[in-house]
Amino acid sequence: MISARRSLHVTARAWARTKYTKPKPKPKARLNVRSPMQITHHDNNLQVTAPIPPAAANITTPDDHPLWQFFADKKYLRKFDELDVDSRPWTIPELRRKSFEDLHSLWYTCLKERNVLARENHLLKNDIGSNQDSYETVSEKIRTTMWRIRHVLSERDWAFKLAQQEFGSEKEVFLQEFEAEFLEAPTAEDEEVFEKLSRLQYSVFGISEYIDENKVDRAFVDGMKYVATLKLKKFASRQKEVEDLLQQSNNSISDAGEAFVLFTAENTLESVNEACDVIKELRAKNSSVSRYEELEIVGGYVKQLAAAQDEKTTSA
Amino acid sequence: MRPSPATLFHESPLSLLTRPWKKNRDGTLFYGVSKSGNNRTPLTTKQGNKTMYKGTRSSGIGRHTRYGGYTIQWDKVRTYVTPKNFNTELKPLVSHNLPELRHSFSGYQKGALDSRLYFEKLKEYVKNGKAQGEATDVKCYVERG
Amino acid sequence: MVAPARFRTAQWLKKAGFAPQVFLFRNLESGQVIYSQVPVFNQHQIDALFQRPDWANKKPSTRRDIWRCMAVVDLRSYEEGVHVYQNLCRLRYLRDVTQVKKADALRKKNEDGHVWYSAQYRPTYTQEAVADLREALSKAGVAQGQIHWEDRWRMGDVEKHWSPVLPQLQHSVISRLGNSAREQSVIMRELGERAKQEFAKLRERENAARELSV
Amino acid sequence: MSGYQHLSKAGSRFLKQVERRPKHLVDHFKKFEEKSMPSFLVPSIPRVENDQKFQSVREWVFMPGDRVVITRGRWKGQISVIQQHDKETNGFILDENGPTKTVPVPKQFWSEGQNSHMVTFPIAVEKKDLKLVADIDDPAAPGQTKTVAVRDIVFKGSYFDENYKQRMPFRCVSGQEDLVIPWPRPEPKADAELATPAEVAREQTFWVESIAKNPIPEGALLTVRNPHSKWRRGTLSARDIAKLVAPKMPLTKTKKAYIAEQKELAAAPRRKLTSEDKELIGSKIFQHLKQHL
Repeated sequence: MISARRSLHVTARAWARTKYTKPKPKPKARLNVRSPMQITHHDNNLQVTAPIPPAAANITTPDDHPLWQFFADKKYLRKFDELDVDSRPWTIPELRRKSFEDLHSLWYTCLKERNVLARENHLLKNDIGSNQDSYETVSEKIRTTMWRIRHVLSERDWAFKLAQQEFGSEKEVFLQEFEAEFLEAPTAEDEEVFEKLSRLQYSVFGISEYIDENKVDRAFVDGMKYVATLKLKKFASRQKEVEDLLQQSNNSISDAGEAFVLFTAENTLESVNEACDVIKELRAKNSSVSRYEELEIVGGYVKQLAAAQDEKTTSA
Repeated sequence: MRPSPATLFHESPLSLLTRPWKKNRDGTLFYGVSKSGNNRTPLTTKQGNKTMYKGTRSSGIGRHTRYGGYTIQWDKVRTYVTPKNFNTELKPLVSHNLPELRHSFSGYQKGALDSRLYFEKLKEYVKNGKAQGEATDVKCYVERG
Repeated sequence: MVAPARFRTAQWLKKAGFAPQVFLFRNLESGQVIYSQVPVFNQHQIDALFQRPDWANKKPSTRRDIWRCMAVVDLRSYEEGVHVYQNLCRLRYLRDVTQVKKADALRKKNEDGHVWYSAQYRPTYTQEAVADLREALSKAGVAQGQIHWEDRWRMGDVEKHWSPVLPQLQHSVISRLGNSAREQSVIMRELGERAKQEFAKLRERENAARELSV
Repeated sequence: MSGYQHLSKAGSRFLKQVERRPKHLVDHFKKFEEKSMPSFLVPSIPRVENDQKFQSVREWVFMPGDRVVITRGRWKGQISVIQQHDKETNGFILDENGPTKTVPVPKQFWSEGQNSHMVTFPIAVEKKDLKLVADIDDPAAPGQTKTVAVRDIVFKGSYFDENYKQRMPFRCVSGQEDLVIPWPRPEPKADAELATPAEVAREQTFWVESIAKNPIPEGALLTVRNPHSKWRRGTLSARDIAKLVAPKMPLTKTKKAYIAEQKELAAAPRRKLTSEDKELIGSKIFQHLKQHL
């Protein structure tokens, strides 16, 4: 339905217009015309031209580009006679003699070489369409090396764990044997013997020569006491005061503080003597470390010592 | 006309060259054994019904969030640790001019895992430190393990 | 930043704070190229630039991760920029609609007679865009200007293709230090800022010259 | 041509099935293979299966560099030197004095510089058709040597060979076992590209250093061994065993009574045979025999 109002509005005008009614005159051209916002237009002489191919010559590849690690001698594909067919994989006994770091490096070297070979093999099979297995044979040899590395590491771990389990009963004998040998050695061999001692403290108690590498635990404290006692025993035969102290302390050092003093003392008669004096002072003061707080206190000492050493090295 | 001698028929160069009579579609000679294959191969990721999941062993490093995001859990992401002191002298294979080393474990029942052997080695280490073993000599081919 | 949904005039661009630049984006999947007046694009441009889609030239989606900036053209004035953009769009129209046969004859074909492709990728589209850019610049009478390419490879042989036609045009490469794909918007904004400064300097110099001459 | 077979193991099970041919079809396949194979690819002696290929020196008997005489066929009596082993056929390929064959080769297999279809190949000879040739001291003319062919060879003992870098058996003449024919010296070859130099390979860098600290960093162990492997079974504790073993069933009343009775019987003192009992038994038997005999 058309609304009455609107229809009247339109129709009234329509009815009013006849062919004699004059059209309205055109408005005059305005003077203040705004210039058009858009003045440019595309050119009409545009031509469709041939595509411009990219140029590889524009790019220079640096010699140390990481992707070169996937190529042997920067060659696209090695020829079969350039491949290494004579060499053999590493044997397990040979790998057993290599440190973890070496085995780790060797693993990565193998992995990189296998990447190169896999790339070449893929090109050969996929691009050239050959069914030669030359690259794969070399790759398999390297794979043999790789599983052997894993085997050796696993074996090393098992051997360590089994030995650790059985060491409980062997430990006493082991240490006694060492002690006998250690005390028997003449004064001339002191340096050598103390090197042995430092190896022993790592091998049995896990105490590293470098103080900041250590983590203070029960084994560390026990080892420290053992080493302190051994040191006292070693120098007891040479100086009366040291022997006295040894006898006073019942032939073994059981206080962690005293042990730490002796442990950190240098392996000479004078410094051990000094350490003995310090211990005597401590005893006079009646200050001792309780067995329950040993670990924390020794941990604190070790930290202090490490910090002091750090300062020394940085200042030097 | 005399027939060609039957004995020489198969020996003529032409017949020898065209001996396999099976041909590929484009007319070149087919030297293989069989032209038919089989389709009984393992399923791919695209096959199977809706319950079939066959991953690529590459995902599962995080969780999907609501709204379609994904949070990566970095402890699940593979990390490759390279050695600190990379020994570049070691190559993947060993020279063929070096005899293969063998280890003998006579007297040690469990071989390389024997604890007595371990203690023995430990004692040697304490005594001698890092001394080169017998097999460091290139000519040695048997060593105690 | 939201891309304008229609054509923008030089004045608008100036007022809105854009630099006198033209942007080219390429599709990583298919190799198709979008031209834009601003450093972003939207469906409007895709509709305008792909007027005859078919199986070999599908209308691409606006997925942001598959579009990468291919080139940024710095021009000396906003009018030039708009002109070059118009030329580029017109050339695309010529290739797709009016002169299909001529454009098709120039393309590399595979053994089946189709435009050469590998999976979804047709390298010819990107190469055509480079050729069109050269044509658009030369016909618009742009003597000086600078093109920032995404890499050296894409521009083609400068001696052979660019120097004879546009000897004074400068080519440079957008820095690819760091994760340039992720930082693309930042890099483009920086380029825009630099272009605006250049433009301001140029205006100053022109004004100074005019004053001197007056 | 594009292949991705080397990247995936898809279908490898079935390829293995194809390779494992049923026994009754082996001959059939062989015949078909011979028929379809172009003559230049057909070996002069039959190919051998993988498990029958020679592996050790003892099986090969002759090594490259040995002088041998051919004892059968067209080249009978010819002395030549072994160039290489043909591992496909367990045969020996000899130098230019050995047997050859001339066959046509289609153009697609031509090598560079070839301009004729006919090509001459050396062909492999079987072990049984060869005899070793050696120079031994001539008993007739002392101080001089004579060349002989050895009919049979036996292996005795072994030694470490510096040339082969491995243990090799002594190669003796059968029947005169003090006569040892030395192995030929292989041509020395320099180390190849991927080979670690001998000194570096043999340098010791690991020592058992500690029983308190693991020689392997903890983080590395996970890549060496999978602790959650399905093949790795834990050890059973006494508690686990108790849980797994079925409990003993309680005894029924009858059984209990029976066991108690048995115990009582066992506990009761045993009757001993006294002399009176023996007397009684003796008399009973006597009575019985008396009645019946």
